[in-house]
Amino acid sequence: MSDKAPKRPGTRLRKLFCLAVFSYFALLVLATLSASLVRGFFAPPTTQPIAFPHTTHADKLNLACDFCHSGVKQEASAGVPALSVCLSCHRAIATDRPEIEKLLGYERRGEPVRWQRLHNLPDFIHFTHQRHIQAEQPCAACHGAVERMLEVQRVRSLKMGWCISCHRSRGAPRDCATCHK
Amino acid sequence: MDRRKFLQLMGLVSGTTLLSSCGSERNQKELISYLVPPEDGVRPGTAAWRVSTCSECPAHCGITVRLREGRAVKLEGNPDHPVSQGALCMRGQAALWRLYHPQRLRTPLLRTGNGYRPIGWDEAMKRIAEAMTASAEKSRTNMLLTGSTSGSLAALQERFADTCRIDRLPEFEFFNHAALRQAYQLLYGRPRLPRFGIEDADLLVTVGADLLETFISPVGYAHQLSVARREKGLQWSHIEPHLSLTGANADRRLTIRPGSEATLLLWLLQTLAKRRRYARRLPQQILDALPKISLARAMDNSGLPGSSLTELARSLEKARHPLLITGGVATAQLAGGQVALLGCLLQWVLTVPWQGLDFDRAENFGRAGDLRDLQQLNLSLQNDEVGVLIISRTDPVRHSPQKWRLDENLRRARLSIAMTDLHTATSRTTDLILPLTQNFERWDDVEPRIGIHSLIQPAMAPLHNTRSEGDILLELQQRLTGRSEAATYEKYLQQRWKKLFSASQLRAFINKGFVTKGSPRTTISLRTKPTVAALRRIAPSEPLPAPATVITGSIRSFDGRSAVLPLLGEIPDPLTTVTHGNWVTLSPRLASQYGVKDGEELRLTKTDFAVAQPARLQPGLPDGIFGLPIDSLTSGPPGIDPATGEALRVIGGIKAHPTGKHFALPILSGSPSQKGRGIIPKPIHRKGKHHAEHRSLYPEPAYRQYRWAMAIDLKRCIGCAACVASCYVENSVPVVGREEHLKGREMSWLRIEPFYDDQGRASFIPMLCQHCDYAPCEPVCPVYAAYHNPEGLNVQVYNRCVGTRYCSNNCPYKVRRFNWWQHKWAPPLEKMHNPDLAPRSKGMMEKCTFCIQRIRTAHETAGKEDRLIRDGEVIPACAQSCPTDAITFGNLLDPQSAVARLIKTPRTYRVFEGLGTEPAVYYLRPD
Amino acid sequence: MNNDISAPQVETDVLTAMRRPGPAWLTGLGLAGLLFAGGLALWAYQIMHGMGVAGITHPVGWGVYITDFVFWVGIAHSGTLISAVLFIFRARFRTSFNRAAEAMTIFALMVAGLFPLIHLGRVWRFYYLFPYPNQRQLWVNFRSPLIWDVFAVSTYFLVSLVFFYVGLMPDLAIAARHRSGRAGKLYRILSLGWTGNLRQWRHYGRLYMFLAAFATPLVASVHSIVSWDFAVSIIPGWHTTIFAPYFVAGAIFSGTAMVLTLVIPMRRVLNLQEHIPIDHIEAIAKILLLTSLIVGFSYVIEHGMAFYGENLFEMEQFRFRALGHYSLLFWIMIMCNAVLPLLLFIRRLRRSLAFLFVLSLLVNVGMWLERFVIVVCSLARDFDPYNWGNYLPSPVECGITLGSFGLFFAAFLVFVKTLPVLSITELKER
Amino acid sequence: MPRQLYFDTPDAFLEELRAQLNAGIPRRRLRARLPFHLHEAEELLIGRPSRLRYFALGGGLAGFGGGFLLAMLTSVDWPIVTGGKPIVSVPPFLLIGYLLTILIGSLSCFAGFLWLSRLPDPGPLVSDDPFDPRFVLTINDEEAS
Repeated sequence: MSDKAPKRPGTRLRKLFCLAVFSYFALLVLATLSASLVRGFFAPPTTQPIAFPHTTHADKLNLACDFCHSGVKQEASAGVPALSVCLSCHRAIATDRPEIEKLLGYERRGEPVRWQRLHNLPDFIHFTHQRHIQAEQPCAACHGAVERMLEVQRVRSLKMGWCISCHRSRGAPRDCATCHK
Repeated sequence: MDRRKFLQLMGLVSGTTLLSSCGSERNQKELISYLVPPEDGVRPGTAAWRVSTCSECPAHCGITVRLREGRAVKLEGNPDHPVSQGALCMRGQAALWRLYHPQRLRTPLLRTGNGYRPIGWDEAMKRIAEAMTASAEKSRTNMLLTGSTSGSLAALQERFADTCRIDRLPEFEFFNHAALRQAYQLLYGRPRLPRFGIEDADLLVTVGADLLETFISPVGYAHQLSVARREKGLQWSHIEPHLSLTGANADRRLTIRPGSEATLLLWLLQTLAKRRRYARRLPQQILDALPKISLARAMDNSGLPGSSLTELARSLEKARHPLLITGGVATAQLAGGQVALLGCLLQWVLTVPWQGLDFDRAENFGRAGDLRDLQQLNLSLQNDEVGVLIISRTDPVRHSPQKWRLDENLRRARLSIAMTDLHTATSRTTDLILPLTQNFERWDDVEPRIGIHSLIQPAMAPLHNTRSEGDILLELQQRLTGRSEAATYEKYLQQRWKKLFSASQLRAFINKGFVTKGSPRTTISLRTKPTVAALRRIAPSEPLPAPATVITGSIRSFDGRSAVLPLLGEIPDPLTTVTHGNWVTLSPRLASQYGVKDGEELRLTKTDFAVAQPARLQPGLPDGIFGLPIDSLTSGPPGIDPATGEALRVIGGIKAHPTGKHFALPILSGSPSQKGRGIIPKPIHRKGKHHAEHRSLYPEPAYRQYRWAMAIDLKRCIGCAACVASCYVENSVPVVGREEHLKGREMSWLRIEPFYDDQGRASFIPMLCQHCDYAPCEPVCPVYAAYHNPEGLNVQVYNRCVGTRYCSNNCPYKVRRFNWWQHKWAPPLEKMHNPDLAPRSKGMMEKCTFCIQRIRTAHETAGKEDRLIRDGEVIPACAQSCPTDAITFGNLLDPQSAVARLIKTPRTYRVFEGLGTEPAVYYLRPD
Repeated sequence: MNNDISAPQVETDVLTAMRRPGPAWLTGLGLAGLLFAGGLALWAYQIMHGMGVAGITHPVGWGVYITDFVFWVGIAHSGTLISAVLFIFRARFRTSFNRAAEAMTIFALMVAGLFPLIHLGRVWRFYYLFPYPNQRQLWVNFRSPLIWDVFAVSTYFLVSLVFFYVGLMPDLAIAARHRSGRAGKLYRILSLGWTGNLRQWRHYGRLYMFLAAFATPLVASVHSIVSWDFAVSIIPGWHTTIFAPYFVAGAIFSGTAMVLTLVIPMRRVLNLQEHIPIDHIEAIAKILLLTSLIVGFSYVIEHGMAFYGENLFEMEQFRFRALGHYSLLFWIMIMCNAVLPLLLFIRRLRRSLAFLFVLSLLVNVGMWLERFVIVVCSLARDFDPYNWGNYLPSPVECGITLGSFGLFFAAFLVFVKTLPVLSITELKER
Repeated sequence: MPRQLYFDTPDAFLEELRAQLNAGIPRRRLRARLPFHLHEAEELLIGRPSRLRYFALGGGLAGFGGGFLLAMLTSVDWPIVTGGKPIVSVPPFLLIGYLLTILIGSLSCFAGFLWLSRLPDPGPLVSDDPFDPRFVLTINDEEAS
């Protein structure tokens, strides 16, 4: 290089410049991370009106999912069990426990239980449990190992990409109108 | 069936109604459990259907109500119902808007000065009972005036009137067909409207009777007509002085001078009676009594050429099953009684021999009165003879001539009460308003025709603090007499039905929605003496002086009662394509004579009648006629015919002058003519195909199991727009109002386009998304919001749409609709939304989906059973409602499907075939 | 000619233009800024309430916004023409205009790029239009002309920006030398430490050539692609093969007019008469005349094809344009674009600044109307007569259009005072 | 110490440059700074074309291939039919390729230019080393280079 300039303070500056660029991106990543963490931490915890332990029912008692969620094989929605379904056992069983007392309280008042919904789809999506059960999808594929959750958590994102990945890998239809109403 | 079981049967419905508020709706934050699982197994997220009966007009078509999550979301025709055969008109479709109308009366209202005070039911009842007792003491008569009533409610009214000493006035309907009933009474001693055997006729001549719009049972007639045209090759001539939708659909429309119907019928009667085939039909006395009239006179009077007249007479003579029906505007004029009499006498000659009239299945107008009865009431009011006046489900103030001042006279009653669901002109003048439950909220039954009992059953719990008329009457009876027929109207119905029906009938009644109780057919005989006497009074009258005004019933609002439903304002009038607003039609030539254009106000006057409305040019309307839709008649009819008691709907010698004011009329049609574009091809277009060979640069579409397609038979389409209304409700299409329509931003996914030829003949074509194989809208969408699915549907993914509107621009059929705003649904209208459809928000494009939600449901059913969808399993909302079965939907890949067979007929074409879009909507040309 | 102007003279002349804004400039900027702010506010209003606040309707789904888009993209074109194409052809008069024209390109594209967003029904979902990996695993429809637009306009903008910036680099270094303090530092940073050594110059020369070579096809292609937004559709009046050349000619026509609109006052106000000689302006006027002839020819062809082809839809469309609801606009357009520019055959008028300025304004009006007529008329009378309907721009649309002019002029005014309006280096070279 | 010569006109500069070269001063000892580009100076001092063209070529090809492949692969990945057009619709995809040829070509040219001419150069920012309006010829000492 014939016209290379003599060493100048430029090199330090160049380093500084690189550092600035690096720290800019580092900050950006940090900010995104912390924002998502904050959202995770400070999101209001979902408290169910009754602390229903799936562990007891689905694991220890080994009840099938559709014992309570009876619509799952036939209908679009699996449905939450009616109060009377709970009471068909719990009128006799463990009636002294506080959570069961709550249940009986609901019955006394003739008031439905208002569960917090965890598996929520947008209103423009058509989803039917029946078809997925028919295609021999285990419940756990979307809901996770519910029988091991003391309190049910949503373990899948239920976002479009997640649905699509599964549909893609299993050769299920990827026609938009399958799901989009 | 024991009482217990019966209650179970009934409880089935009400139980679910109360409990299934538990939703499976998406995006709901809470899951609400049932207390007890629903007994009928209807789970949230699935639809249930209940049979019921429409009460939007006295025809009472059978309906099925679709329920989702405990609310009615859609009405459809009940396919087996004897009145409507599965169809439902736009007014019936819009009845849900009445149910969910934001302005529905929610509680009893007491007038205080100029305003109202909500009061409790108890207080209201107390007031009425007290007033009734008090007026009985003061020798004032208590009166009950209702709209057309039949079935159990009529029976209860009778008991109520008897026990509570209340005068039950003849029922008031504006379209009361009094002239016809009087004529039948005169001729056969039967003051009834027979059922016309249109489906068996091969020649139909209608004089003024607007069969497809407001005449007795339009949906049923449309269906019968369609059947007769298909199976009997029915030829149909319609005779009227103006242009109605009915006239536009007849094979031949004969335009006569207003007021010349009687002359014409007289000539026909005279001519036909001479012919050998009919020579024995009329006794000699009658023939002698007939005034003589020459062909020349008939020609001169009616304005028809002689050839038309003789041709008409010849065809009536030749036809095997000729049917002649008079009515509508023909009988609602000064010579209306004569027209009715002559028409009915002609029926005796032509139709009775082949049993085309059925008086044993007569339309239930038995207790209907006419305007003379109303006049009588008005007089009683003026003379302070009326105590308590209960007016239920009818609007006499609106329909009485203004000069009677009925609204003011109503105040002279001791207590006037209106029972209604929405405010009417009458309810605005009464002292007390009692809000009624809708017929989707209560049990009831009606008897639209003699022997046909039709069920009304609740689909949901009442939305507001309303009561049924039966409950009100029962409570009043309890209060006045100390005992009532039953504790509640529901109990009353149970008692009555148990008496009326056998157990199997009752089961059928609850399940199918109707029971037909047979009665042997009786023969009718002509009563010569009174006939002769009446004929002697007939004098052939001169036609009315031009220009004349014809007041027409409206397919959109009937006698004006449905005009409050916003949906019907949104659907264009089939002939003028005007949506919101009022107008007066006149022919383009007459318009240029007066120098008015669309929207320029014209004032029509005659002695004590005046109306000013913006003009609307109507091709095909005879010169010298102003067509005034009944909605545009703001101040009641101009007068009544004292002979028959019908309102005058044809008035001659009108003076018209432009006022110089201009009103923007929302006219949806961009052009009355199709400009030779072959959208509805004329016969001349039929010679050979222009585009013999389709060559495409693109691959042939590869469909595997389904290619959904639609065939629309334009020969059957009558332009009644029932499909449009059905589409609106099924797909929760927003109703946007007048201002948006003025900007051209209507939202209908399906529309009826009327096109007029040079002779003013109208033809109609339903236009909807054509689901083209090579859809121009799809490739221009940058984000795949519009794409073609493997079943041939042109799908719009709403939430992917970014709103470039390119798809709409590039659609040659312009069937895509853009959401210009976030459309608001005033509560509780949002309850009507179909949950199977994604809600659309501002900035999205939407359009006809071929009711993809119904296809999806069918897929699910078929998928469960591991089979393909059967032909006829998917019926889109439009096809379901069509009274003439003009729309057929199905899978094109199934060669046995109805649609696949239909499109093989030589009449098949597609709109703008030359563009190469390959639509999936096939039209069958009308000729 | 002005070869005799010395190099330092060039520097001082051009750089004095950048000094100390006067009240006129401030007023102009304030006014333009106000317009722009108004446009922004109206846009916010539109986003809040929905597209309904615009006058667009059914069947006319595109109106003033798309007209504005095409108009501004068209304006952009002459900048590239002057800087790239004329560079390759070594046209000498280029140096009088290229900087201003390039700036105009950038600003016009900035403005133009806004309009597709403004006209989106759901602008908050604009990112759906870009192909980027996303969790939905869904891409864009590359068959859509609107995606071609996204690519064409963003390519055009980026290439023009690079081209503009590269041209500026030495001048920024010069400006840095003439300014002290922070401003000098800023210019120096912006010049990326340009010292003018031979290595820089030699790559620079190649770069400039390559960029010009890359940009040259864009002159033809970008507006062709914009024209395909219409030509690829099936709407009568849009679906025609002549659209690409027709639009390109129109773009250059309108862009050249805009150059004149901007340069003639700038020359006067900034005292650059010596550096922008009248001969050069005449050369621009000749381009104007040539493109006007092409545009006028296209008008004739369009109508000729419609009536020769005997296509019902086309014939009705072109009858409607000339005689229908918008016929007034049509005839103004014909006057401004095809008739009045013919006066440029007269040499005296070609050299009259006042005439050229007025003409350039009229041409801008005419070209805006041309796009309006094309966009609106075709949609107003398409296939199904039932759907025919007219369109009236709403105040919101007009306001946003004015706002776009505000943004453009504000940007140009800022440019005039912050960057050298003539290419000093190239003037020196000349 | 390097020797610096200043000129006001290109002619004088070139004359001196030629003189220096003729005097046997090797090219590597001569450095020039110019107010505008002089091809003659480039030929005299360097004499080989800039390598920028490889960037142009590379960028252009990458852009074209990338654009076309982007369009094609994303369409094939999730084949959605629009308007009955083939999944791989060559003409529009070529258009994307064409546009990216220009975009990536220009950007890579610019990047290449920055790379080849060692820009951005923070040197002149701190040292007072302005872009001289004159022609400067610097003759370095033998050992400095």
